[in-house]
Amino acid sequence: MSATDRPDDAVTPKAARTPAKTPTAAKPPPPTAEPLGILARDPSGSVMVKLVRFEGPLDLLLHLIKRDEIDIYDIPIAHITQQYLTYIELMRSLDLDVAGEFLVMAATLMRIKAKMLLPLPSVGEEDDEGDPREELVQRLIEYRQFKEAAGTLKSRESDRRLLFERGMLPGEDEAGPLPLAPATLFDLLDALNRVMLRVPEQTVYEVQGDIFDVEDKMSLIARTVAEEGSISFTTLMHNCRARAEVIVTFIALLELVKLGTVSVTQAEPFGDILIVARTREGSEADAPVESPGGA
Amino acid sequence: MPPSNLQAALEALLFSSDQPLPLTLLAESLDAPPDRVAEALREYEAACTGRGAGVQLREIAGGYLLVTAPEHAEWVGRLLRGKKRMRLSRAALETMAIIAYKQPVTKSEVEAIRGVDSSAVLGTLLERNLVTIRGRSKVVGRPLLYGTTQEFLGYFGLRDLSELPRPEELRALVAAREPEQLDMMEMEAPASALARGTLAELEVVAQVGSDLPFSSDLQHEVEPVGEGDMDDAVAEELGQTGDRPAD
Amino acid sequence: MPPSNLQAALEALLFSSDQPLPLTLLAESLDAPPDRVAEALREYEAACTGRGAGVQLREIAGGYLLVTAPEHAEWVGRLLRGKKRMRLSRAALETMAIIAYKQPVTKSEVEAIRGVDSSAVLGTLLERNLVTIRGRSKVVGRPLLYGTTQEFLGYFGLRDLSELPRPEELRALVAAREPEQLDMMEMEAPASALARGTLAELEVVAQVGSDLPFSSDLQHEVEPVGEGDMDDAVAEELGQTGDRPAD
Repeated sequence: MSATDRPDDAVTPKAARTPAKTPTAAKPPPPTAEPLGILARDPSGSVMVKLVRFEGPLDLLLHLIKRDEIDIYDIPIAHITQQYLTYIELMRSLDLDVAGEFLVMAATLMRIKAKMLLPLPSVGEEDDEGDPREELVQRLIEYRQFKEAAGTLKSRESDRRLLFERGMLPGEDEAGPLPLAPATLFDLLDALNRVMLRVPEQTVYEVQGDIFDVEDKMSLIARTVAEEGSISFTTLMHNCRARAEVIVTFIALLELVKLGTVSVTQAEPFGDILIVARTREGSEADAPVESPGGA
Repeated sequence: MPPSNLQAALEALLFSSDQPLPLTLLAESLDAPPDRVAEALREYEAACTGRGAGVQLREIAGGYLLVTAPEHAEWVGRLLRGKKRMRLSRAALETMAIIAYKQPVTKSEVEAIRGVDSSAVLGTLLERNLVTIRGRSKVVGRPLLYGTTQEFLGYFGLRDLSELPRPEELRALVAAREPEQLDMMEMEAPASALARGTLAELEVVAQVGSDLPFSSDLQHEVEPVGEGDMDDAVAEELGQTGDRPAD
Repeated sequence: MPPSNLQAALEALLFSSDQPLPLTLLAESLDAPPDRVAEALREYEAACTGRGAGVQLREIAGGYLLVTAPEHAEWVGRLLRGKKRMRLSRAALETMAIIAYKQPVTKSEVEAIRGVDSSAVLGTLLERNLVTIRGRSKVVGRPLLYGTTQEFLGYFGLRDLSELPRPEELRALVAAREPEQLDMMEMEAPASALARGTLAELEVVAQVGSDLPFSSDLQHEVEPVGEGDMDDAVAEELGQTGDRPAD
């Protein structure tokens, strides 16, 4: 950002499109070649980059082959390697993670390039390995086939998306989090059981009888829920140091539910139970937990 | 005893289901011989076309499914606004294609073809139930084998796997379709890259102004920049030089 | 601009929803004035009656809803029963998992692991032929021994028991799935009407399996049960005769 603010620095750049001014020896792509990315300044003034995303090294190579109208059976390895490395370098300079697979392929390309430069093996020196590009070409051809298959799947997907089956519900902003089903008393007790199994019965010596106070716990839960929107049952119980505290906390929770201060929800059967603030005009109709009764 | 008005009863059945209904299940439910039901299905399909219905009968995933006609997608889409329908990523489509053609196939076979780790994408497809575990390979390590599901057929609107184009047909199909759409990632250039000037050294086209193709579309579109302007443009964007002074 | 064929588009909208659609919502979605939509609704209703359709338009709860015509209720009912093939409950899956990993196993061993009475669930599994009687144990009381069947393997698409995925394999896959796709995943996955195990079910099975104590303290000497005695033995053990002896 700082660089762009200093027009003094602006002298002729080394754009790949202007090979005459490019001191690097690299062979430029044909003039028809599309760039792998675009640079632009967005209205706010920062420099933005659009970079083509590739699914992997084979995808990148196929793109370069297509772009530069290369015969896949006779790949100019030096050119393609240079182009390939250019992209990797571009990713790196943008601080993007370059996946290991890209680097492995870079090494493969360079190995092939080196082999191509070697004079033909003299008789008996090495078994005739054939064209060092052969294996890569086969991989590219196979990958290309599945890329094409993926393309046909994509168009089938698009076609299918135009067809709606019965019962697609309208609205209710289902893009948001999934609606949570109200948890039942049974779910709560079930969750309590699981917690009780984990919390060992232990004697906490210094503890006075009144340290676990239902009302304290009630205000603690209510405060947490008010401040954070929700707390998970597991987290709540995890903070308990003894079984007595678990039970007191549980009773406090039941009280709060009964008072309508909080409600308990569960995203899926046997999932964690979430304690959330009860909405003001919350529908009394679906009161999630019946009176705690003799709990 | 089959219904007195077989076609109307059939319509009621098709109508009540959001899943493809196999012929056998339809015949069983209607207490009618499968061939009569098959005939009624053909008649019903023709009737839908004939009256210009808003729905049409499709054979999907080994069954019959009533769906809205594609020309009404716009209106239904408006009604269902807010309901996101999933679209598979390119990685997912690639993986899906490999599994569909090579099943049963192991994860490492998929990865060998794609050239990249495919665990995440496979996990997603499994979770979506487009792919399922088919057992284990007998090779060393006995890796899990994957194959496609009924949901796969339903998701892509395929009657059965044989509806997938044969490998040799793929070329022509792909060539006939619109040109390749490139997936672009958009980001802000880090200051370090600008300072190093590495971006300009690569094949990058600079553009100036706010009327940039930096919209949400993912088209690989490049506006021509005059040769003369380009140098200036790149220079301005990158603010670097071949002989930039040390900071 | 409203659709060129308003009535067909209206049919598509009504079809795509299983909730009553208020006139205003229909008009909005169709980009047409409410009175034109109201007219199209009347025409559509008349057309349904006219052609003796299997569905009819109802005005319910302040909206319009397409429902199957009452005279076809019998067939729709049969279809629903036919479709309601097994989707196994979690209790059933747990029980099945224990049996799969520990077979041959007695009912009381299953119950000791699950912590709850499992007679009903076992009865269901036996009835669906996912579980079978393997004989009797030689321990006191000579309880029946249960094991999985071919159908169990078929349900999960497995060739043999060794193909049951190890829990850690499934966990790794599920953990690897792409997080950004998670939120979209749930939406379009309708409960499958197919009598085929889903990955989620398999996951439960594998999960339960992984939690099982894998000591071999459950080795049973197996004694065969005669084919004829089987039903009685099961009835007695699972208390399905109604006069289950007190234990």
